[in-house]
Amino acid sequence: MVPIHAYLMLAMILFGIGAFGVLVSRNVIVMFMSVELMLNAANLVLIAFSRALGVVDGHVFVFLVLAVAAAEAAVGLAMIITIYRNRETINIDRYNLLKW
Amino acid sequence: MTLDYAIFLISAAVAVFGATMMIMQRNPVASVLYLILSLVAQAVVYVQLGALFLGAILIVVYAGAILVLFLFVIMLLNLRSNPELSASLPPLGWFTKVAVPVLMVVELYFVVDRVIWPPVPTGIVGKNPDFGSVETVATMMFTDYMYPLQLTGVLLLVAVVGAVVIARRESAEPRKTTASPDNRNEQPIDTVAG
Amino acid sequence: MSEYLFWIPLLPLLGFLINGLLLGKLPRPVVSAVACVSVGLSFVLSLLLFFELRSLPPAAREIEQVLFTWIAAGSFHVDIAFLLDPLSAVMILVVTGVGFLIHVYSTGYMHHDKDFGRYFAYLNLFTFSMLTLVLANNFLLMFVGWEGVGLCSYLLIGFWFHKKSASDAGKKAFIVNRIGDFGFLLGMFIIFWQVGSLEFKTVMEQAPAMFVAGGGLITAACLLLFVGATGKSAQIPLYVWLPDAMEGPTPVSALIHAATMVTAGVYMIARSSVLYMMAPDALMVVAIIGAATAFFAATIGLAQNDIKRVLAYSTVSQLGYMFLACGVAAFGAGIFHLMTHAFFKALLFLAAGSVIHAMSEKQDMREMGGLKKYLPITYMTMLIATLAIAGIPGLSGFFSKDEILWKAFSSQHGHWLLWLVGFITAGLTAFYMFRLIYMTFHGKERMDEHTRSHIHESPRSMTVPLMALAVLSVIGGYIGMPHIFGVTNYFEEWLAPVVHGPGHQAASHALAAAGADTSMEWALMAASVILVIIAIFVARHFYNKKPEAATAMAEKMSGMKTLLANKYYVDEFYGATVVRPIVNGSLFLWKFVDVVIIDGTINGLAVISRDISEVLRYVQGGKVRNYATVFVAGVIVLVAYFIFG
Amino acid sequence: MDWLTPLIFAPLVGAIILAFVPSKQTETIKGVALIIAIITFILSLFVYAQFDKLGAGMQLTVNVPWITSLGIHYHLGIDGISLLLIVLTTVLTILAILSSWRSITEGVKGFFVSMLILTSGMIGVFCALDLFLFYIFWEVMLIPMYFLIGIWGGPRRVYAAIKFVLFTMFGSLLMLVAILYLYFQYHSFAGVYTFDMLKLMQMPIAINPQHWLFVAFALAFAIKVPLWPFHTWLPDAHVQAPTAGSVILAGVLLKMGTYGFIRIAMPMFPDATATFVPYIAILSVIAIIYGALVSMVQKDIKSLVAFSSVSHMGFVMLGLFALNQEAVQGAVIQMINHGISTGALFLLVGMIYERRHTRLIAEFGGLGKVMPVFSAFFMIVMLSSIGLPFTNGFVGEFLILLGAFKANVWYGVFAATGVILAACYMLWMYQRVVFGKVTNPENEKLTDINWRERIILIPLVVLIFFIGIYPTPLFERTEPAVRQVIAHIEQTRQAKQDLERIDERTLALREGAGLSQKVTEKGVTR
Repeated sequence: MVPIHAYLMLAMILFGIGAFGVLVSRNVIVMFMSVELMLNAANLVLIAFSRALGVVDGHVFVFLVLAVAAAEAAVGLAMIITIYRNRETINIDRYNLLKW
Repeated sequence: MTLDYAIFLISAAVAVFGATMMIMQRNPVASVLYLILSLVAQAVVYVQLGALFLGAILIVVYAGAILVLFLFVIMLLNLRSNPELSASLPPLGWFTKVAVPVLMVVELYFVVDRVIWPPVPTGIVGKNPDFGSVETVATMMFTDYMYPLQLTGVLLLVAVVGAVVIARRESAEPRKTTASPDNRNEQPIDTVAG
Repeated sequence: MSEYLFWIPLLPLLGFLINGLLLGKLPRPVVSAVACVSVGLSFVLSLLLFFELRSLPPAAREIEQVLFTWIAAGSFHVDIAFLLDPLSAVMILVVTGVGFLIHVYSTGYMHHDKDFGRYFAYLNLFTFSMLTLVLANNFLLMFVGWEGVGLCSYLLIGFWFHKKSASDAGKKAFIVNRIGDFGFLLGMFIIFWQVGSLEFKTVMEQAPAMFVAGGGLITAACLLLFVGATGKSAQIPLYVWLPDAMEGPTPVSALIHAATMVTAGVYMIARSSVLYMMAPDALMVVAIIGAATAFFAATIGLAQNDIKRVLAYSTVSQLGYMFLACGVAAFGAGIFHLMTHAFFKALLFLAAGSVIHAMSEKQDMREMGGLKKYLPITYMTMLIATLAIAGIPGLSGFFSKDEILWKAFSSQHGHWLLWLVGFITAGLTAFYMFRLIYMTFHGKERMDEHTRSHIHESPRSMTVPLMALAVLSVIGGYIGMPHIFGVTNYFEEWLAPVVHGPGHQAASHALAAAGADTSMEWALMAASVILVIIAIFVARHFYNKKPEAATAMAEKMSGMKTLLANKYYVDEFYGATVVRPIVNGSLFLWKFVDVVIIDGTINGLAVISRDISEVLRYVQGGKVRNYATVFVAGVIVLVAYFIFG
Repeated sequence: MDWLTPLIFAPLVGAIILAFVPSKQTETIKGVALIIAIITFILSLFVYAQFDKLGAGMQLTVNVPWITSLGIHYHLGIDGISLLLIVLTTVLTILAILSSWRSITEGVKGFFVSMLILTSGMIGVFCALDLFLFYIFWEVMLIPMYFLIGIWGGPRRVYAAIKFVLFTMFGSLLMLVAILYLYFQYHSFAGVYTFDMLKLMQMPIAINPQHWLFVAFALAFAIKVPLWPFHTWLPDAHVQAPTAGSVILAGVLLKMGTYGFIRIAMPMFPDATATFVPYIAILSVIAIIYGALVSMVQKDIKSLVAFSSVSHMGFVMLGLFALNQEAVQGAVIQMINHGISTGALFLLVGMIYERRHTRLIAEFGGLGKVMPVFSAFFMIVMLSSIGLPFTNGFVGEFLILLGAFKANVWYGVFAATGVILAACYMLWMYQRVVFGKVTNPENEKLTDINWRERIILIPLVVLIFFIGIYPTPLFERTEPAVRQVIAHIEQTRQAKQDLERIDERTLALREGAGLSQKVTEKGVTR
């Protein structure tokens, strides 16, 4: 019997690492992957609770989140390619055209 | 210390390790590989929680498709480790960027810690082998969650179209014209219309 | 006949419009014809109306013509309306008569000027304004004329505007007059405030009921009106513009700055005699200012070398006499002197113009002398005028000046000191006028050869007006002979219905009838005649017989002479105490208050908000990670709120 | 028949038509703009003819619901005051367009489109009877003016334009807040939402909020007037603006401020008006003297005229706040006069600027010799500006001074010094520009004004003398309107005072009773 606490702690740590990655990384692709990691951390919580409560609804949500993540990855990567074409860098700090 | 617990701890450790290494890598390809490692470890946890179907999906779709897409892009752009990307942050920026996630984790810990969770069974349980099976999930998905599923489909479709539109080159014509300021404004309108 | 009244001012206006709008398109003869004929017709009309007025019984001598409503707002209502009564009748005759002569004279004098048309346009405009001034039936319309003549004076003084001194003088005249007008305006306000009307008849009728006699309000109103008069009539402290006004063409000096415009102040006070009679304090101020100006200007006149400037100071001095008369409530005497002065001073100026014309535009008397034989007509006429202004018995100036002196002595508002000042001034007047005559026409010829070769008597168009004015200067006085000669003072009787002295008519009659105290009047008259004759001989001694004596005198009193020659440094004083501080103060207001304080405050606000934005813009640094950091921090705070809050 | 709507929107429609003319065809653009301006002018003459000069209250009103859910109506109407200002606007628009004929070479289309939109906005402000509509037109004016200064202006145009907009925006935001307050206040008073000025005027407002509301409106209007010390945008804006911009700015836009006072601030907040009379009157007197003194030492003709505007508008404000028939009518006339005289002055300055490309007084001198006709016009306009009798300036100034004197002797006395100072700065400037010898060789080859320029100036000169000699038509038309405004203020204040008097009396009675009690107590103790 693994207490639900443990799963939550794991999800929490993964989420934190993901957030840290988003904030610290200059590499857009790594940032992107960190976001994916955060999504998966959330998925983990959903599945853990689903198990704890004995209902499968959580699984459906995870499935949907995966779909959204896929869509996001597709669009996001397309954007990265386009921007890279113009700016020739994947350094997020150089993407500052909207700066005042 | 049951077997369950042991499996959990090992896979958790691997997941955290993979995640940490992912953000530490200078080479994006390595990052992707570490993320795959982390995801596989997470899939183990899924299975342990009875989500057999989702565990499979996680590996097949996520690790297999999405992260391969990442790899494609990295290779397409021919990205290498770039010193500019790994330059250290100024102290204040570093501090805030560490402090904020740490604070968040601490805060989440408080959330998790405060609540007394019901002592419910977790781990691989043989009581209800159907739980989390393809059948149960599918039944739920195509009955109760019909509309969200359809909408997700639409979303995916839009994402595909969007990705195509965004990633397409602005024009087949030589760069000279695209560089001229007049055309640059008008071009996207044409592409959308086209 | 009376319905033609408005044509009197309108004719010169038409002349102005024709000459002004068709400027540069009409040949000279047409221009001068239009100008002279319009004023001439106006004079004829004035004469006709004068006789019509005379045919009426004395109490009903009043012709009024309302043209249309000018300004009507709230309780304020003013018409464009003309009033012909004995007082304005005298004035229009003087203005159109002398004006006509001067127009004729100008056709000769200005003959060579290329701005001939503009000159006559201005001159006609002036005549129109002056006639409006004297014919107005209310204070406001009078003010129109008042400002109008000021404008024309400005335009005509600065007629040769390419000369800086001329345009400066014009500007000075206008601004100083404006200061006076400021007083006039405020005076009008008080009158309207108390009486509720600005129409002369209403004001004069209502004033005794609306004002407390001798009270503060009426005194203030009268003094403010008098401020206006000091501006227009060049009295202390606002006389400074008149001497400078001599920059204008000489006929202009004759018309505006001797005969007509400058006497407007006297006319105005006579017009408001009812008000002044209610304010004895104001009357006293008028008398003192008048006497002081008369004396003060006469002393400056002693030391001037420019022929026109001598005449200018003489004008100021004579105007002082008129105010002295008004101040002792002898309004009739003031107007009488106004009229005679118009004749002889116009003549003096025109003759001086003739001299200047002959001297190739030189005005310095030190370069003249011995002109008698070159300019016989000018000399004769000028001599007559000089005798008249000096007050030699039998000429017009004698009667009017003597009346003023006697009134200053005898009137209940008078004082022997006022008489004494007037008396001394009479001597000074005779002295400086004969100094002028001797320096100009007698003695050695001091001009250079070139000028001498060009000396010539003026053309007919100039000498005929001189002669006409000379005749008027001689006979003009006989219509107002004092009672002690045993004749009726026609002039005083004529004015009696309009100007209200302290029942002076009755008093004089009583005096004359009693024959009791006439000895005093005779004595004073004799004293002044003797003084004048002495003064003439002194002048003759210094400036004709022994010019070296004059120089010796001058050296002995060099301090005095410098002081006088520099006009007591009044211009400099005004410059230092009024003009400089205002200009510097304005610069301070602009450069410091406006730019530094007000704009500084506002720009300061702008700078502060910009600086705040400078700091805040780093938040918007375009770095996605920073945004994300802030976003996550926000989430933390929100979650914290839900957990711990 | 709705006359006002076509009048307001004719220029706007014209601007839209103009937008379709190819921008290369500058002559066509100018022609079309001129024709539209003339059509607008003719429409305004129709309105003038339709106007019943004896009728009090608003005429030619249009009132249709516009945004019903918010109680906003398309409510137009004019009285004598707005009528005159409308005609002034249409006249000045024609002249401004004519004056830009040669001087605008870049961006011709944009310029004339801006001018026409501006005209629509101005006429709209004068017609609007719904505060919401008023506010919209008020802001609509701002934008084209911003472009006129910012694009076609002088070297520091951007600074001037931004300053102008910031000042005005600051004021209008306060006004917006006040308008919204009124709107909600009216709802709690009458149960319906409305922006209708005439209805809002009927609403009693407690004295304290009234003060605040008045201050908000007054600031918005005072900045526009501009009243000292809110005037510093004016010299910059005038100096940098193109001639047409200056003419419209001085001729019409400044009147918006004073119009706002007489149409909104004063009748809506009568008590606050009474409270603030001394402050505003003193500021006006300061403006009169200050503006005159500062303009005396200006080196640039345009900024001299700009500061003289401060002085003249000070007269208008003083007249309005003297609160008697004479002064207010004088002030209304003075608004028109100032539009004519100062407009003409700016046109004249523009004419020499076109020739010499400088406006510094020191650069000129002796123009009387080379440009006699110009000098004559300049003289007439200058005299009207310093208020010589029989020119328009005198009529207004005299009535204002008279009324101010009636209201408070000292206002009259100090304001009258402005008359002297006006002569000082104007004559001095005129002397330096026109008199003297031609010292600057560049001035020798100047050409006198041509027929187009004469046609621009002649109507103004005619108006100068017409209003100066026979102002009755103007007085007749403004008289009922002014009477009504003053009566409204008086009535409202009277009613309130009566109430207060009753309160005071009861209070006094009560106090008196208390006092007598005390006395008796004392008596007892003694």
